[in-house]
Amino acid sequence: MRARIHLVLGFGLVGLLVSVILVSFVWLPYDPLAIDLDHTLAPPSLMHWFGTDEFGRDVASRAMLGARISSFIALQTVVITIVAGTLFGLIAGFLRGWTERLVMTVSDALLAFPGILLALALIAVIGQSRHSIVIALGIAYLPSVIRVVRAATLSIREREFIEASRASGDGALYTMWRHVLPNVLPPVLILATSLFGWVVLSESALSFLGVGVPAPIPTWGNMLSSARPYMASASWLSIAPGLCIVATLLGINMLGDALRDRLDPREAN
Amino acid sequence: MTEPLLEIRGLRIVADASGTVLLRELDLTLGRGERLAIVGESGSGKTMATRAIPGLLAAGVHRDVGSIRFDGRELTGLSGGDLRRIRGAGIGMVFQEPMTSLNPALSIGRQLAEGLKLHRGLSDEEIERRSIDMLRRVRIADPEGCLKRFPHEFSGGMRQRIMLASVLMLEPKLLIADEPTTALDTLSQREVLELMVALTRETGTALLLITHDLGLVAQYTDRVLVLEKGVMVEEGRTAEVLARPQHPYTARLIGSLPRPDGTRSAVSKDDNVVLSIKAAVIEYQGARGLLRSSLAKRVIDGVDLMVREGEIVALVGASGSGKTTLGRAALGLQPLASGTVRFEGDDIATMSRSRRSAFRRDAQLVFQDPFSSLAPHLRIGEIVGAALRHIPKMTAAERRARVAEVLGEVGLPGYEARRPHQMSGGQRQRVAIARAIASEPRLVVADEPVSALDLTIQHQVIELLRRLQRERGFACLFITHDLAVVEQVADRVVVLEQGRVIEEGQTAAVFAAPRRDYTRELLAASPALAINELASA
Amino acid sequence: MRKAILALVILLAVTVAWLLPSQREPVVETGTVLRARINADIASSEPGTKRDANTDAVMMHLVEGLVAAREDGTAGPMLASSWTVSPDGRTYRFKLRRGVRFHNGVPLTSADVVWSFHRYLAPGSEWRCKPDLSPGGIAPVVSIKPDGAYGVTIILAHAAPLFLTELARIDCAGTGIIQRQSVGPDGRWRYPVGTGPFRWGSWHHNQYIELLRYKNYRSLPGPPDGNGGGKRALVERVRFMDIPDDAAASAALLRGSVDVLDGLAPEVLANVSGATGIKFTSSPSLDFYCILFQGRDRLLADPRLRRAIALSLDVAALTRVATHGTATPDSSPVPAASPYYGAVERPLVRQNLAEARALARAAGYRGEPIELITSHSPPEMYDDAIIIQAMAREAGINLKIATLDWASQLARYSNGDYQAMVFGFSARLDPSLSFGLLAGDKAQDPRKTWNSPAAIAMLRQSIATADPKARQEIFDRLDQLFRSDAPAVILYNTRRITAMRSTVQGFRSWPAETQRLWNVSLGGKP
Amino acid sequence: MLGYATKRLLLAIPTLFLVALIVFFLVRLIPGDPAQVMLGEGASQQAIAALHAQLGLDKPVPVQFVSWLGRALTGDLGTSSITGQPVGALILSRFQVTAIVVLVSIALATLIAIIAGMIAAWRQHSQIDLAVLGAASFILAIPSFWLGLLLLLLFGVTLHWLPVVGYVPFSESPSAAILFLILPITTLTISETGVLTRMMRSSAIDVLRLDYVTHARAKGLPERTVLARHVFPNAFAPTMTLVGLTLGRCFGGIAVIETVFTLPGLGRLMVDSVLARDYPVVQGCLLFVAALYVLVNLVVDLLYPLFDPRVGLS
Repeated sequence: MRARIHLVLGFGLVGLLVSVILVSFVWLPYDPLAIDLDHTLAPPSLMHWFGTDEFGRDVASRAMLGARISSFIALQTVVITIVAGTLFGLIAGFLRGWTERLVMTVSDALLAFPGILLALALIAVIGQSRHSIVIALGIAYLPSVIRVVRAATLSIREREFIEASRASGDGALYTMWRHVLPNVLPPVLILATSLFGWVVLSESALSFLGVGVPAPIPTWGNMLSSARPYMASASWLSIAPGLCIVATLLGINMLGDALRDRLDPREAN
Repeated sequence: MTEPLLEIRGLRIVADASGTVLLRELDLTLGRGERLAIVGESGSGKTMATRAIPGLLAAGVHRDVGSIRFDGRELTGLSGGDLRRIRGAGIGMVFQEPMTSLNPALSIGRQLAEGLKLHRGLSDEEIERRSIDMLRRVRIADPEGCLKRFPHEFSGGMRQRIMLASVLMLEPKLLIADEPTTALDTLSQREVLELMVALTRETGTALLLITHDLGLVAQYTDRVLVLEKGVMVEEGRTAEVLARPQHPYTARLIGSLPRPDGTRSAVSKDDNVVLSIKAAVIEYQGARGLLRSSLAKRVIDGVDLMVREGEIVALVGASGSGKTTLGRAALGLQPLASGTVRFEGDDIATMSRSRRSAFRRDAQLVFQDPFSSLAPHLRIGEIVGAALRHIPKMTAAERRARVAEVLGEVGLPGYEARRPHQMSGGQRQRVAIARAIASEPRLVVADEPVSALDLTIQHQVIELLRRLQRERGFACLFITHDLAVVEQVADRVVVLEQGRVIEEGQTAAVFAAPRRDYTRELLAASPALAINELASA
Repeated sequence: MRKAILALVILLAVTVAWLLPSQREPVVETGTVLRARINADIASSEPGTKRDANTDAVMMHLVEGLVAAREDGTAGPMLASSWTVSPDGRTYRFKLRRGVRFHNGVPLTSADVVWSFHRYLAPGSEWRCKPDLSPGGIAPVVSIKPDGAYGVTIILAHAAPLFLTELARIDCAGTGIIQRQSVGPDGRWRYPVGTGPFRWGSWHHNQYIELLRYKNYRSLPGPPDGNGGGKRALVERVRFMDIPDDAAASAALLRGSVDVLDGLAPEVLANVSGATGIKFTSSPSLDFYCILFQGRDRLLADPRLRRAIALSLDVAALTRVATHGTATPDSSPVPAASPYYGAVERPLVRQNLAEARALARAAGYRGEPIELITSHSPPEMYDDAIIIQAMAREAGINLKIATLDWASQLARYSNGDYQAMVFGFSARLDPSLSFGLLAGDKAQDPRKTWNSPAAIAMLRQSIATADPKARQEIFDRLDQLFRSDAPAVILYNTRRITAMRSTVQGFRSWPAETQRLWNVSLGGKP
Repeated sequence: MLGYATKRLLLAIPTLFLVALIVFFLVRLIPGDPAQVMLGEGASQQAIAALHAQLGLDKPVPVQFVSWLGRALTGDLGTSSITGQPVGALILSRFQVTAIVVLVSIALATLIAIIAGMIAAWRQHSQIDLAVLGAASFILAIPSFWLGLLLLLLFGVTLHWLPVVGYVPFSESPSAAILFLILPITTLTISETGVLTRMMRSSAIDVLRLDYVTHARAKGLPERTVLARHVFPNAFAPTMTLVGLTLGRCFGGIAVIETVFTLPGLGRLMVDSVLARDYPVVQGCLLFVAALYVLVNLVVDLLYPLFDPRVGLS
């Protein structure tokens, strides 16, 4: 019963996000980049659903465009991290020996870094752009994917069908590809949903520290951080992007829960 | 006649969500000190019936209707507090899985004391004295030390005995034992059961034994009740029911007990030898510490073993005797410290690459756990065809034909598209066997292939293995701890104890006159054999 | 269960106990304390060496030079009551004031002046103005000799009308004269012993620095004038509190734990403006914010494109929004507050989109992206870039904003590695120095954007002439050439706002951007 | 116990060395020269070059690394190239702020997670379970600093109960200091409770299914005791590892919350020193945080047998 509610809510919210993104390709209430210095900091109205920002730009249009940019950044990061993390985690968990020690030492070293700091330093080196954010956050979250994949590989590695496959003469690579990888996917898929959330949150944190996606391209993160000085005088500026983040992440989390119920036997009674 | 200790009338148990009836109108009476067995295959509702008594049904099911009178009181109407006072003091329970029956985070002493402190309010010294006394009676070495140690430091058999101690210390009027020894090997199984019967007889405690093993029923219970898919099909004195079963299901149950089979044709000495192991020694390195590694432990200590074409050799021993390790060594999956393993005359350690890949095809392994040995994400057709991948000149069409043929032979025609989780334990084990014989191996090592299955299905799988071996003539090394199965399937038997072969010979000869006492103990501990004598008497 | 909670509580208690007691002694509050704010801890206590705007402000309370900057930026008397300049402009004879004592009671003599100058010009010294007063600089000093107990003669390699302005430069601590005891016996620097109205108190890193009233300070007669004139300490102690975050500083002022908030960030003006018990003063600053163009860039080499960008901007609207109405729009490198800001410098460049488009097309510009670099420090620069990009887009000019952190932007500026950049220069007291920031030979100094030989010649001439009317005429011609060449687009001069509690009396802000806490008292109701 | 601890510390050395290596070279790759940043835009080229040399930045990088690491091993992390303060003292003073906030928050979050997680698992698939899971998912969806801003807006600006920004060190007045810490601690507690609750709930579900829980009930023990004595210790063990990881992550990672509430914490120090290219401070901080991360995980592993004796200190 619970799984169904999570599924419905999850699909609802994610569906809303996807439709907003699709619409943003075709139509936006206003040009998100056009400034109007005579109507700065206008409160929400029929003309401007979420009001205007400090440059008179329409917050609603920027939130819609921001949805597309933030989601694409998160998607790209998740794909890169999952692919690289699975590769390394698989090798570490299956081959063990010095490869495992090498991969785990490097990943522990990266994990010892506070994620946001590592990203900040990497962005400062590569320069601020959407791609640098994707690379920086990718590296920052790589260790957590490696950890999950290695743990899953270790438990699968002990299963008898792996021994059967090796006994029938399959090579290590073939066994990893044919038998271990498909069984590692469920936990990785569940991790991917929470990873999407973490990346959106991290991008907004980086914007807050001044190194997020550069202006004037809107992301929820940089809209939220540029709203900080006007907390008292124009509070709606921070409400709109905040709500978008919460709605999207709630939807993604719910989907993650539903996925976990279906894939993870423990949850089903 | 005094009022019976336990009287269940019209008990019906229903699943919350679907409303399906899991147990239909069960009637059961149990006198004081009487011993009743509830027999049925998995899914017959036998566990649920007993869990309902103290009101400990798992989540998702509930008692729909029916009365449970215990010691003169109707339990179904009792408040939580009153019911709790009866649990432990009035009704004791022992469970199946020794590994999780004791709380790993608490010391044995504290877990033993819990019940007594709650129900009897005795002083700590008094409780400790009783605990030590009880532990000594269940034959635990160093009872004082045992109080401070933790469950993970004991073997399965010892843990079940500790659990027995903790339950019987409260001298309950009724002991419910839910498959207490299924997870143990035959030796410790016999010890635990005999202890349970002795102790309950002393305190006059009634015993409700739940099992799917008719052998235990014959040896240890007065009356028996047979359940099939939630319905009581038969009930009566054990001897009468076993000798003259009224209901066809009971008859089938008794029929599937393994019995010696006269049709084994003696295999002549000169048939060629498929597998020959000479003076094999296998060592396990202790945990490799950072600074020093503990001394290596010898698991196999100088074993000679031969298996001829068309012969089934049973390798028998208690758990920890090294029989699985030897099985793996026979297939080259376990390196030897010294000694040789020859397959059709070639030493597998020094084989050339091509000869080795041929060896991989000609020697196959059947695993014990049907749920872990089949790749969950593949279809049955792919699993069975996996070994054929290495046969060079075989086209895809030939492979598909071979898979279909083999699946037909194991009684699963057209199952190629199914997935493992859609199949029962018995069917999966058939798939495992199909996978093994797909590449027409010369040697099949079966490592406890049936011990995880129910009795009736066990019987069918063994029959299948014997039929396939007769038709294809491969040599088979059959590893098991269950002597009844050995008698049904093996030509020769090799008994292994602590890594050494202590007895070997034709099955009938060894069973008739076992030379070594360890073998004698094994034979005595096997319940199924006892019933055969009973039935044939 | 109990075990777990127990473990957690013990762990917590141990660490909190370890963190609580701190080494610092309790703070004793005696007498009136005037609390001001600096946005970062001072860089060092050695005048004019490792410093920033905050350090300069604190130093001006402790040490005084021979001359000091007046309100209009020119150099007036301080420790030197008068001086004569030789006809060839190379020899300066200073007469010292009598009866002036250092904080440790030792009387000021010419020996102290000579010792201080030699220490500033010593080989190992990091004094900021040393390059200007060394060979190759604008006023190279050849010799400094005492002339009796109260006379000092300084000889330069060549005439330098700006020599006194150089001595009075605030970022060189006004060439403050210090007593030998400022340095320990082993030659290591201890703390400044000067002649200012306040003397050195205590420095709590990252917390605050406290100066104490110097009771027998000998003030010049008459009203205060810039860093000179009549100065008196009217409070027992002055405490400069280190509060990095602007929002935090404005909240501290509202809560009454800060008395004077100098250099209020325009962004948080809204938080403070309506509050009761708070008053403001402000003064235009001699700094300027601009867009720098890299003349060597393929596109921006053509002045027509640069002028097109200038014409696409409505500088007045940009200034109003970006600085929340606090700054003064200005199209000339000469700051609006400078005495030389005349009729030629006053007119703003009017936005003319049609002409801008025409000029751009004439320059062969077809919408190629031009990178406009900016950063968040100060936040207004980020807002400038967004408005400039949006306005330029109206004229068909495609600017791509690149937001860097301050250190990276400074690096790109220093090696000229940019196409266009929003940049701000701190206050320069003299227009020559302002023009000097832009005009110069790119080969020698990549930071210069105006490579025109004519402009460089005029700039050198403006430095060499002393007569104000002649300099005004040079600055007018420079301004005209600047507007046609358009090596940069000037945007605005900021206005420095100071917010304070109504109990604070006598605070005056001035274009040199440093807060002066002498002649300031905490009179009247608390 | 001691042998195990030393073994773990020895194993951590390669990780810490790698961290030091990564930090040292990563920071130097960032454009912008510390000397330039300090002297500002007006400074002359010679002055910048002089300061550059004085900071020892002109020596080849490997030489700088060896000298820095050599001194770091003896405990001397050098001095900040901007304020000249010893880095060690700077880190400790700023760490005090971060430590108080992180420790109190994580302790509270763990407590809430234990209670909520156990109840939800005990009544799996009931209304309470749904509510707990829903709340956890909701909390996980909120950016921590937006939560901080909202709390600031509500309690600081509108209700005036709590100071809006600023920080008073404990040394000056503990009572005032606590006022400033309430909002940051609330923010961190809420944002960390989500993950811990889900973890506690899922491990409690596993334990509730095992025989010894039914065995405890069969002994007649009241539900309260069954949950506290039998379910909790076994369910808390995996959650404790997660608490260790969270502690390690938060000690270095609450720069964002510190920015919102203008707390002079370690996170804030790291962000500022990276932006100001203050190499010694950046290196010192990251090494300190990495060492702390290793230490916290070691402590958690040492505490582990307290809950799960099976895990001997191999």
